[in-house]
Amino acid sequence: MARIGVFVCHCGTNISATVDVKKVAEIAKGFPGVKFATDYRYMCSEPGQDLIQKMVKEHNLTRIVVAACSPSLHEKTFRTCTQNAGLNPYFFEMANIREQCSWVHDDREEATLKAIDIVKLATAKVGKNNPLQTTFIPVEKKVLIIGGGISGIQAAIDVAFNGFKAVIVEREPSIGGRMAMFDKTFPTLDCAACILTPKMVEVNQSDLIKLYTYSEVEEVSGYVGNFKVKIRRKARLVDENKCNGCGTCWQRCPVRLPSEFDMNLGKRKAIYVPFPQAVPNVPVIDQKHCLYINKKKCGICKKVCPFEAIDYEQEDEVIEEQFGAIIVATGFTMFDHSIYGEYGYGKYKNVTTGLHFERMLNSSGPTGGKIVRPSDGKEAKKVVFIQCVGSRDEARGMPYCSRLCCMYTAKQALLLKEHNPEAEAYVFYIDIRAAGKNYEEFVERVQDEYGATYLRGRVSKIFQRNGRLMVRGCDTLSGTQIEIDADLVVLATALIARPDAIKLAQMLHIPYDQNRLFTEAHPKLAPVETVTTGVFLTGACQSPKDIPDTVATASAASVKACGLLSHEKLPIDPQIARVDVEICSGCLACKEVCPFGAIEKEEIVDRVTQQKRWVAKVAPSLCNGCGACNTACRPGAIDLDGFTEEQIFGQIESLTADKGNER
Amino acid sequence: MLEQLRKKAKELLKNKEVEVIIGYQKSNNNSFTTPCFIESEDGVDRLTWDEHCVYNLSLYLKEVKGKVGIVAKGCDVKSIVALMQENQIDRDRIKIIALECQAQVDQEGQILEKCRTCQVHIPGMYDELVRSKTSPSKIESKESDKEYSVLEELEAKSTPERWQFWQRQFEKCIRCYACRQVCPLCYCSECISEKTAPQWILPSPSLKGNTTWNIVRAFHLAGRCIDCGECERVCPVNIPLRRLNKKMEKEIQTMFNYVPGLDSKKKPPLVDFRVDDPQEFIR
Amino acid sequence: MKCSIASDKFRRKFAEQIEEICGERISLCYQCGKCSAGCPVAYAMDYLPSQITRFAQLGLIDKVMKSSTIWICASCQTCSVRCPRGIDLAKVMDALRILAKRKGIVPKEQIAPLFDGIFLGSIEKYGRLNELSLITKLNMASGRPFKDVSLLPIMLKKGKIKLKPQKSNPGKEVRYLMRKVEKLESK
Amino acid sequence: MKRLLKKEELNRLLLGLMKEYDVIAPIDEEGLILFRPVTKVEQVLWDYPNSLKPVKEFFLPPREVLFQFKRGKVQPANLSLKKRVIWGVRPCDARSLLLLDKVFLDSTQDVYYREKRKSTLLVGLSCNHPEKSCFCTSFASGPHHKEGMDLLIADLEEGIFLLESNSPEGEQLLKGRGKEVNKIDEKIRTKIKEKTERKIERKLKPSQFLERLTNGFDSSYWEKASRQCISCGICRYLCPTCHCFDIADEEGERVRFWDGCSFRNFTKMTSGENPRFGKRERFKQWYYHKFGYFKENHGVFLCVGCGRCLRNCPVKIDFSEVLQQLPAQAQTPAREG
Repeated sequence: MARIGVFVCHCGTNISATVDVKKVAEIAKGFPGVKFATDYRYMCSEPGQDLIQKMVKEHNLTRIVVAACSPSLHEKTFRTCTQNAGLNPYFFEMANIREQCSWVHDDREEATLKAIDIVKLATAKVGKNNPLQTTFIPVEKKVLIIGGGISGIQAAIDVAFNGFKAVIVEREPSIGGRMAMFDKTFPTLDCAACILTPKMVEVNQSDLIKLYTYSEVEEVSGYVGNFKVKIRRKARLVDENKCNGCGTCWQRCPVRLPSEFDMNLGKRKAIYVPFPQAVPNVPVIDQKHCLYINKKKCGICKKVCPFEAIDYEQEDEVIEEQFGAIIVATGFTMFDHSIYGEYGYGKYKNVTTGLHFERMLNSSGPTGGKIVRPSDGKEAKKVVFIQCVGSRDEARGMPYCSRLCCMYTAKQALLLKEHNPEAEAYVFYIDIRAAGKNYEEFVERVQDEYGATYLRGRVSKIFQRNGRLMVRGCDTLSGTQIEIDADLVVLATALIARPDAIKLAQMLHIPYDQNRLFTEAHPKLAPVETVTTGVFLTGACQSPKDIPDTVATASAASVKACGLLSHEKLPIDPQIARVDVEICSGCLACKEVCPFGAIEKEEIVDRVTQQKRWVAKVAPSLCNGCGACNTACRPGAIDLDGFTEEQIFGQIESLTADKGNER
Repeated sequence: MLEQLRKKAKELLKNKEVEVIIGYQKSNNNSFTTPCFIESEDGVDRLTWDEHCVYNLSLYLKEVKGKVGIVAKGCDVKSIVALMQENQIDRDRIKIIALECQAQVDQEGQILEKCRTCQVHIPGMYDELVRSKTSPSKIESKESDKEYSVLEELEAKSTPERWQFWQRQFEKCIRCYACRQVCPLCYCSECISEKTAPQWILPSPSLKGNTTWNIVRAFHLAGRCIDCGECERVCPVNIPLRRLNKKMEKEIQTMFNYVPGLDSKKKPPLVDFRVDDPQEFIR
Repeated sequence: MKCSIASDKFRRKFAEQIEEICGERISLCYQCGKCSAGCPVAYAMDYLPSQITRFAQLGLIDKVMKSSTIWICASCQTCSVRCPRGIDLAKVMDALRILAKRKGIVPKEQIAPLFDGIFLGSIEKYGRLNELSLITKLNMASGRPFKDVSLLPIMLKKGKIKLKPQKSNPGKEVRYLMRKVEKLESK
Repeated sequence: MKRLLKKEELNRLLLGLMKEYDVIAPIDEEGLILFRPVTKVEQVLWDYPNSLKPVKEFFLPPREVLFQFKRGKVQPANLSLKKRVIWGVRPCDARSLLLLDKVFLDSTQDVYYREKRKSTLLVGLSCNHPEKSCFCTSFASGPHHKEGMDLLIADLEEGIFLLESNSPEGEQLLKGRGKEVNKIDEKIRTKIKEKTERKIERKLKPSQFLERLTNGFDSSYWEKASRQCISCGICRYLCPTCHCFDIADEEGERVRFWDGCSFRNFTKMTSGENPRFGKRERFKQWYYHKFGYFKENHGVFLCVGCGRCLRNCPVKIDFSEVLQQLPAQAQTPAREG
């Protein structure tokens, strides 16, 4: 029979102001198995913990109940305390009489009665607790980084700096991501390529970093320390080992196509590298448009290649590798603003987006750094920027603020003026959100020094009058409706999750929110972790982030990943699901409902019939102890250690036993 | 049809495609049938087929090892599909000799309730199909539209009335577990009703225990029951169990547009999660 | 209310004019509204001081010039002291008044411009202010001849008002200064 | 004592009993023929095939509270029972009680059973229309046997009933009722009895059972015989002689309730060991208990031939045939069963 000690905390006056803690302790003395009960001002304090340990010795206690705050705050504290008292740490239960009682009630008498019931439940449970042991799993010392933008690049560099191996899987033919498309970066106006390419080169040259470009993650199984990942290496039709990027092939390729990298403002060939600084500097053949692949004509690239690197027969290859941790750095995509018919996108060539404008600003871009009207290629002098296109719009767009549009619009307005001091910049905004180091100053400079006209209000309509774009908006500060005839309109479209984000989330067993953005384990205290141990988030796949924030989360995620990898073995929480194979009928409903992919099929030999049969098996390192399998199991073959059916039944019985026999 | 059936069964045994065939044979007093297990070609003549072949033989699939042939009606094939979905049988070791079935009758010769709204007179999955030459239709096809008409009377009752109705039914239950034992989908090696630590369901035939048992069983079959109606047929105290399962089937069809036993590739909705699942019930 | 904002060039010119007169840059204003919030005479204005600044930023000269605000402003400098962007708004108001006057946009119903004229006339004539003539002229011109008559005996008795104008010796110098300003202005 | 009663007189006898006793009689309850407490003569069925459930449920109830407990305090069950009459018991069921007596009263007496037995009078009704599944004549019983009853009513048809007492209590009931029985009446009765017995076509030869069982314990015959069985409890629960039970604590009550050897957990032990895990062993056990062990221990077969097991089997297993087909010799069994 367990000898239970109950310790009721005042939490200063947090609890004691509403709950009669002395009475709770007094009544707890009468609960079955309780040998000692007392109250104390701060149980979590050192004297409080000493008291517990002293009483364990004095009264020979074998189980501890602390009635205090939420277990999410101090369960760990008291488990350790229990362990230090010489008991199994899982011989401890916490009764939450603060968050679930004193803080939410004001009737002292009723609250005290409720607190008594909460303590009663905890004592009933702790009496049936089993001693649980922490187990350990080995760690594969390699990190998978999904996405090769600035986020993935920085993460890889940091992982490598810590002496661990990293693998970047990038979907596009080159790493670099969105940042490679930018001209300059705010607020310092550094050239984006100048600060990005050294990092790209570093990644390429590092012995510890492996690049899989033009590749995609296809399947993820396993668990922290031991992820098994299948990666599809799409056929480039160019042998990476032979090609030295001389460029003969793409110079001679006869097929001209709109360049995705240049936002279709420029052209590329059917065999191409997306941009001059691409890493690796190896072209890919666009199989959809290649004349040889489609019509068996041409074949020029193969003929002219001095290194015989062209291989039309190359096929997709699926490789499998093992990783200890995964960093998700898949970034974002742009909101499709064609839903705003009033902005005339698609109808008017001169209505573009920030990314188009960015390419135009770039001196190595399709216009050679000239700001032109896509309609006729003439210089654009009057440019209207519209912010919050798809952001902060619950009706048709995303409810959130995309966070960087204010800044890049200011930057673009500034650069417009630098390119052509005669040009005029008008910015329609709702609020200016320039919360960053030197950001506010930057926006002020743009207005004050560069004379960009900021108009507070949304644009209602863009239409054409006498061959010019008319932008009709409102300046709410002056209370006037405003019409501006513009050469060019630049929409600051919202940053949104990639369309296949959910697929990846399900593959990795990480949650995502209603906007398909990946959810961190805790918004404040675990901002780069996910609920799946060993999977970390960085960059805009989690929420819109600018470059400094992205780089910061990349470093944070890599530190977390390296932290895991620095252990030879990882401890796992023993409060997880357990399958009783004697009862399991192998229907694997549990496997279907497990959000963490922690259940797999296992073949066993039945003890009684001596025949082989399938049963469910829990991977301890993946299980989070959520209990979904528990409820899906019809015969009740799955139990959750720390929350066993016996414990829960014990709790229910403790509450119903004395409440009269209503049968 | 019988000739065809025996011929196909013989071939399967002869070619060693199966080791045993589960089928129907005449029972001792000849007016009914009983399940039989045939292991040799000369036993094939015992096979029979008429309107008394009510049994859902897929029940035996799990316990018969090795390569097995099974004589199955449309409704029985649905349970084979469900068993495949739930990892219980390996399709590769099973040969389905499917029979076109117009309707089955009860001991009094009345057409069974489930057959009146049957939608699978010709089974949806098979290796061999035995069809009748004439295809005489005993059933007005229109009736299949009224699949849930059996529920109308109950659904018209108020909640307390319905509760009273079921309490009266469950009171009769003697806990012989024939419903469970005859159900092809009640395959758990240990039933939740047998669990003693803790005890979820009171084991004795008290009203409380009976109610829990019958309702828990209905919940465990929700989204899985293929409506073979065997539980109701075998119940010695005539509890209308099919209505319970049918109601679950209807709710799930309305909510998830899913009918069990039709597609072995589909996931049953209660072990599947999708973002667009209806969630009104937790609001 | 619908109007197109003035062209970029025009706005820039207007802002430059203001800066030239008073040295303040209205483009600095970010419309926090602290000036309007603290203005003791805001209740009497048709537009708030911050609105005037915004109109000025957008080059809506008509609105600025025709507003009562610039004339009601008492130059108490509360706004100037409090502006987080360091704009001396009282100076801007001065500048706007000057510009208005130059353009001849002086609303008849406003007393302030009248006062200014009579005040300056008195200085020019006497080298310093003659209170009695100022009050008489102002009240006559604004159509309220008997406005302060009841105060006259008390003020006379206390020596606050003298019947005879007091002349300042360096009246010549004052006149010289005023000519010079006029010369500069007309440039 | 034998008396001849007309229907009305019989009804009057029943009505009289209702005043003094709790009367339990067969009624039609929503299509099920069941023995239930009755208060009106009209409710009682006269011409019915045997009831769905045997009368054992009134002596060994499906659920019986042995005692109650709460926080260490034990409250024994109330054993005192009002005097009751079970009316219309068929001879097979009456005989089953004699067999149960051997279990519950012979050596250690089961007080719960004993008290119920003591306070119950059995008024039987002989059987004129046996069912196809009946085989009572094969097991020392018959449609007109009075064994185990206090009083047996024989339906001589045309509204005349011959009542025969079989105990002092039964005699007491008959006193002063109807008229004397003469030889012609006796003759009519014998004729009806013989006619009924002839109707029972199912004839078994139990004399060989014991030997066959001894030889056939390991026979693979059982594998095949049990194949169709779905291991439900219908045959066990509806059998008038099956008497296995389980005991459990349910919410402050210790209860005894029916259990059957067809269930897999019947012999499961705490350790997880289960000597009769397989279907074949469980199926076989029933026969060994009824026709082997019981015969060895008590000299009689534990079967009265009521045919309920046959009638109610969900898969139409012919239980009466299973032992007939058990090979006499221990060697290879018939090819297919």
